[in-house]
Amino acid sequence: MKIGYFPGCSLHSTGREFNESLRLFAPAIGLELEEIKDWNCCGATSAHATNHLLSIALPARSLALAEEQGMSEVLAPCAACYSRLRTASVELRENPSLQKEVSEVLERPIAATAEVRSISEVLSRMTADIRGAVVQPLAGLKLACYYGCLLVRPPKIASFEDSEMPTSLEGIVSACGAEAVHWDRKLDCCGGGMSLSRTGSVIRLGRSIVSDAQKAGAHAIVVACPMCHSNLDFRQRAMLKGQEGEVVPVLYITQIVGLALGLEPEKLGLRRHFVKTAPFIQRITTVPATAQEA
Amino acid sequence: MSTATAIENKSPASAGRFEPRIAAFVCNWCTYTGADLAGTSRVQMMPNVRMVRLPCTGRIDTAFIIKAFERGADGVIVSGCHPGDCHYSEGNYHARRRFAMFKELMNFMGIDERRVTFSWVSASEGRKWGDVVDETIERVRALGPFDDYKTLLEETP
Amino acid sequence: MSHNENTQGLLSELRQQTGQNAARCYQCGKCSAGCPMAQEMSLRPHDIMRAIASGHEQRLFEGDSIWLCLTCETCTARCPNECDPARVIDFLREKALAKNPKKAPRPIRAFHKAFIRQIRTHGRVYEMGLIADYKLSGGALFQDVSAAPGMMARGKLALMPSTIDGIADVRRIVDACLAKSHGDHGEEA
Amino acid sequence: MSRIGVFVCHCGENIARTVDTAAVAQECGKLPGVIHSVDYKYMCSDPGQLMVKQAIAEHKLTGVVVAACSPHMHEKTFRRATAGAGLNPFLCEMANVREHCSWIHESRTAATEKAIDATRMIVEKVKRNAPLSPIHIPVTRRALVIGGGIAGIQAALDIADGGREVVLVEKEPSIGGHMSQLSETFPTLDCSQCILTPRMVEAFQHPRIKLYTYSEVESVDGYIGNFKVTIRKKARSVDEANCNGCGACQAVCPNKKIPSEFDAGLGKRSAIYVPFPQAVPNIPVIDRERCSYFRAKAKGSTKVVCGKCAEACGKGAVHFDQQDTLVTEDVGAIVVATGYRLYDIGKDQDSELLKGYGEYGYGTVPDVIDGMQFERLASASGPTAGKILRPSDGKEPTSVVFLQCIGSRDPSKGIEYCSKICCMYVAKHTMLYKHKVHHGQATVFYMDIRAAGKGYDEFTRRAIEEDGARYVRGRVSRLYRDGEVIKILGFDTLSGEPIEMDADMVVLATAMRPQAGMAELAQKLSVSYDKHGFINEAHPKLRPVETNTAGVFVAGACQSPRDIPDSVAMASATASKILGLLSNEQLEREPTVARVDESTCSACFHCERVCAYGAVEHKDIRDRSGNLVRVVASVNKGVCQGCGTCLATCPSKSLELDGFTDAQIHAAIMAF
Ligand SMILES: Cc1cc2nc3c(=O)[nH]c(=O)nc-3n(C[C@H](O)[C@H](O)[C@H](O)COP(=O)(O)OP(=O)(O)OC[C@H]3O[C@@H](n4cnc5c(N)ncnc54)[C@H](O)[C@@H]3O)c2cc1C
Ligand SMILES: Cc1cc2nc3c(=O)[nH]c(=O)nc-3n(C[C@H](O)[C@H](O)[C@H](O)COP(=O)(O)OP(=O)(O)OC[C@H]3O[C@@H](n4cnc5c(N)ncnc54)[C@H](O)[C@@H]3O)c2cc1C
Ligand code: SF4
Ligand code: SF4
Ligand code: SF4
Ligand code: SF4
Ligand code: SF4
Ligand code: SF4
Ligand code: SF4
Ligand code: SF4
Repeated sequence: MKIGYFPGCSLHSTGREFNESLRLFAPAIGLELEEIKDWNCCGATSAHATNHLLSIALPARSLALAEEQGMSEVLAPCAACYSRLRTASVELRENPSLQKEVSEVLERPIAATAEVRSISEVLSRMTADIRGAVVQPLAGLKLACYYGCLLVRPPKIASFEDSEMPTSLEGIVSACGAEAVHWDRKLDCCGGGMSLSRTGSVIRLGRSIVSDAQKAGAHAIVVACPMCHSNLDFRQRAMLKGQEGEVVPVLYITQIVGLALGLEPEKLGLRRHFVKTAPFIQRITTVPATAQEA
Repeated sequence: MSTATAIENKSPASAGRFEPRIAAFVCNWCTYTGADLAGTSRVQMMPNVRMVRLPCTGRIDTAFIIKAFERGADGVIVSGCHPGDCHYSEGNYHARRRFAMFKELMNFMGIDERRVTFSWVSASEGRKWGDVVDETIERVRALGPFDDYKTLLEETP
Repeated sequence: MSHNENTQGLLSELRQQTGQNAARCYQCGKCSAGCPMAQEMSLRPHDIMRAIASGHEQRLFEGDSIWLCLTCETCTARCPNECDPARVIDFLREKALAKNPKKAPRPIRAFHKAFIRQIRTHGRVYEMGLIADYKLSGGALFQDVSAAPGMMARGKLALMPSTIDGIADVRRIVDACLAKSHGDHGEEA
Repeated sequence: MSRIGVFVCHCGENIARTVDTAAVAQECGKLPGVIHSVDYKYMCSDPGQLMVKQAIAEHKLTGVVVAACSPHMHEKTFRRATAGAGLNPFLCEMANVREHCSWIHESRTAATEKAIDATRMIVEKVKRNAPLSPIHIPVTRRALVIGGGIAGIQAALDIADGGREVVLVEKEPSIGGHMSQLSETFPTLDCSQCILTPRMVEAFQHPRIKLYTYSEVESVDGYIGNFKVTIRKKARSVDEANCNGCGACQAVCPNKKIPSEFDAGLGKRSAIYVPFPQAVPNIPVIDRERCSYFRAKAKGSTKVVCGKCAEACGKGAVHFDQQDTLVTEDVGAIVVATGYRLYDIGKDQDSELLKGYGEYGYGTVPDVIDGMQFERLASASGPTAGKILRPSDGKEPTSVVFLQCIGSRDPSKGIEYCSKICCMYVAKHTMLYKHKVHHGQATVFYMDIRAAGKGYDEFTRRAIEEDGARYVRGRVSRLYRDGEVIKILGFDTLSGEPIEMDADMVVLATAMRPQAGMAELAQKLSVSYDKHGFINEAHPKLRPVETNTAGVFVAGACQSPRDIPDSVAMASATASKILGLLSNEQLEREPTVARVDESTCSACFHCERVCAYGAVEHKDIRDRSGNLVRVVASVNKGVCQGCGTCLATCPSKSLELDGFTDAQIHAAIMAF
């Protein structure tokens, strides 16, 4: 499957292992990523918290480029980019006068024909391909799939699956042979957008998420958003200060798939995390190969 | 009496301002009763309207309206029950759709659509009936006499 | 507070610009019940809807409540009455910036400003530049500085920003949009 | 040639003050066809009416026009006078020169001119009036009641007690409806079964009530006074005539783990079962989907599997080969009393809109139950013998949380309406809970307390003030299972505090929705229903128990959410309407009905589509040897209400409306 690709800013910096791991295993499942040439930042929270028009116009430029470059679908792995791009596309389609205004600002036509897809949507459409390509089933691993906000909300934008009971990540994880644990905080917000500006709140929110994953016995939290990742990973030490329990590594869904496809943890960027992933990697490799077959 | 002479006879009273002649097609249950209420409440209104009582606006054939114009009306009022209150549950709903189409037909024929008032007057809206009547008369007065039919008749030998 | 305030001003402005009808909110509180920031806000989402509906415009812009919203959309997703508090709050923030930018909490304002400046400069955002810019203009200078070396060590922070080809495009877009809303988060700072 | 008489009334001064009545009479006298024209002080007085009668006789009038007040005032009077003189009453009409003329204008010239015009228009119309006679429809003096809940039972009993036969059709194996499932009832807390069971038995034993249980209405033909109803009696697999209700069959049935519908899934039943011990009739039915015998047969097995019930039955009443049968009944009136069902927060919904409540786990958390399940827990005859025990582990919950307005008042689920009864039954539940679990704490999350009714508000106040129920104003955002307890995330909008609390059990007061299949039933009866599926009444204030189809009535919760007192009141009102209707052997109707010209009808059936009453039928035209030549439209005079909508729609102008024909109206317009 060939699909337009919008990596977004984070995937070149704080979330680079998200990008790297995806690009690494994509060929193995027949996923071809065609990056939008000269894409720009989607504007993230800052644009839409302060200027509605800007929050549509910035993603609209990248979408217009995608259209010009003949793409009918665009994958935006970062949940925040996905949300911004998809919101722009939905609003532009629904509101002709906005479409006109934005097109004037962009100085290029925009029809918003390209469908914006999230990583969970694209990969869950390909679970059969993933299952077929698995060489290292993650049997015995318990994973807490974390959706956060923008992957599933608001329902009008992230309409791909049920906003209160999503299952796509669980489906991907089990295609990899791992067990998805039942936990309660998979839809709670981690405070992503305020990571820098209101750290205290973010730590409070993250703490309840990590504690719940611990309580559910998860060996790792699986995310699909660089903001969620950096919050839960980078700030986990602060979150768990004075708390009991082991740290919980935080992995991108793409890293999980990569591991199941037998790719090297190092190349998948597992070393780049703040919470040590070594014990987790240890678990995979210690599961005897014969047990995996069964 | 030929149609042409009838129009001649019904032409606006010469005394000063133009007095339009208005035909009103109303349903028995809502507007006719509302107009009765206007009477019992002594709501004063202009005398230019001539009323045709029908069971329901659903009964109103658009041919009636054309016929009224042909007969020298300068304006027409069609009025019945409010949507959802039709005595016959849906008659006025069908009527509304029909009149929407009729408006297009009027435009096509070159009849100014402001000559026809579609309104809802319930049995309790005597006052409103007076307003509809007066407003229509004033509007049609401003539009002037309707003589397209006359011209038409003159042109056709 | 006077109860003779005109309730129509903000209510109809909101409606015009976003299609949202704050009078629709029946104050069930479901939004606030699920809001992750409710305990830190002095005006919870349902209070905000109420304040708009009853014309208490001033109250909305007094505290920092509207700036604490994370846009997690929980409120919107669960509202039984098809209201969209998250969108309403966005509208209020935009309006607050246009009215009196100084009222926005400094760190939050500084962050958004720095972020948009990054976009305007490079077309994309580079964390290093963003952090530096934010810390310089935001005040909370030393907080988190310890993170940078760790980030860099993990190869997570690009040192050299590169700029997209269509940067002129992006600048024009940013300027045009900011001009339309008269916000202050553009060039001047 | 017409011979019309015109009678202009002064109404004392009421008309004559503004209208020159003498001039009107004089001008109208000149109209062609008018051979008599007079004015008089009070036309409706005895001498006035006498003038009309004498003129008819003297001048051999063929039509009468009275220019006076509104026809709504005195049309009947003058038509009676006309008939009294031997002329067909429908040849008399009124021109309104009072309400529509003298009372609303000041200028005498203008008013007089208008009065002349108005009278002339009616004269022209009356010239074309045809003698008509009122329509008489014979009446079958029996009624059908669809649905055997409390509303249906009450209606059936009242009609039967009033002396008319009733056919009562219930789709379930027993009558009783939802009320039979309730524990105690607000606002008096009397035992539901205790008041209902005697009524059920009475209905069963009533000599004038014919009961069809486990049956449904298949089709309905005909019109007011003359309905022909086909009823499908579903195969019970038990011979009703032979069975004595001993229960031996149920005792031996090996399939005993089937969730009982009556116990809202909390209890179990066998495959051959009586829904509940007090069922009426007390005759079991085999659930063929669950019975081993039928399952084996459905799979194509030729071996006889099980059959234990038949063996156990001493009366030989179990008949595996019983088939559905169709019976027809003639009735003159129909009552729809099909009641309601509850919104189910499960994930499978019959419309996209109704989906939702993932935040409450879609009903996957076992200790989150609905109001009806709580009723069963609280009921002495229920699965726990009246003990409040939670389903997951049978423990007594010490904290129960009630959530109101679930599904109701929720436009995002497409249900904007308030279900009206849940505020009351939640208050009831908190009381029942407190009476049974003294140390328990009931907490209610509500938006408003809607308790309008005699003793109702007092009742909810008692729950709060005396029985210690904690009422929190706010909706809950989310609930989930956390080990042993259920976590509740709510908000108290009155104190402004977020609330996070644990509960042992949660009860959802879910919305009342119309029964499944209401649209199909409504279409069979050609009655209208709202967008939710509730049956529409003919007029919310003036005709609340009639539908827009003559002869079809409505009672109970199928019209809108309502409680027992309201359902019963409505049922009795319906019964009295029906008794009124059935007190006549014939119905008389105004002859304003549509008529088809069969020679020009092109069978497009536009008329059929616009007729709100289903009055247009298809009629076969056959030649002498009986071959079908063509089909045309035909209006059933018993059903037609005379709105005339079909006429205006007919492209070939093949319809006429008696009393308002095109010719009559065109003549009036041409006299304008
Ligand atoms: C949890 C709960 C508690 C309640 N507590 C109280 C209370 O304390 N006090 C009170 O006053 N009210 C109470 N009510 C309301 C009460 O249940 C209703 O007011 C009452 O049952 C309505 O009666 P009904 O006959 O209109 O409908 P139903 O009881 O629903 O009866 C309808 C009958 O029609 C049958 N039927 C349906 N469709 C067809 C068909 N197509 N053909 C043939 N038969 C059909 C059904 O099987 C059923 O037997 C409560 C309701 C609930 C949900
Ligand atoms: C401000 C207001 C607004 C309302 N608006 C609405 C509305 O919008 N919609 C709605 O549905 N309802 C409305 N209602 C309610 C409505 O008025 C009542 O439901 C309705 O009038 C009740 O009718 P009734 O015949 O029972 O009583 P009443 O209207 O009170 O009639 C009782 C009659 O009995 C006579 N009477 C009393 N005692 C005796 C006696 N001893 N002997 C002989 N005659 C006697 C009285 O003179 C009176 O004529 C409203 C009520 C109020 C107060
Ligand atoms: S959930 Fe919706 S209706 Fe309820 S208080 Fe919030 S905005 Fe208002
Ligand atoms: S979007 Fe904002 S207001 Fe709404 S729940 Fe999230 S943080 Fe609270
Ligand atoms: S007939 Fe009518 S107008 Fe004449 S006196 Fe009687 S009430 Fe008055
Ligand atoms: S055993 Fe026979 S008689 Fe007894 S209840 Fe069953 S079917 Fe009826
Ligand atoms: S045949 Fe067997 S399973 Fe079926 S109802 Fe009879 S006893 Fe039960
Ligand atoms: S009756 Fe009460 S609980 Fe039920 S929908 Fe209405 S307000 Fe809500
Ligand atoms: S609309 Fe007219 S032509 Fe068509 S079926 Fe009816 S009567 Fe016949
Ligand atoms: S007159 Fe009205 S009710 Fe009668 S057949 Fe025509 S549409 Fe139906």
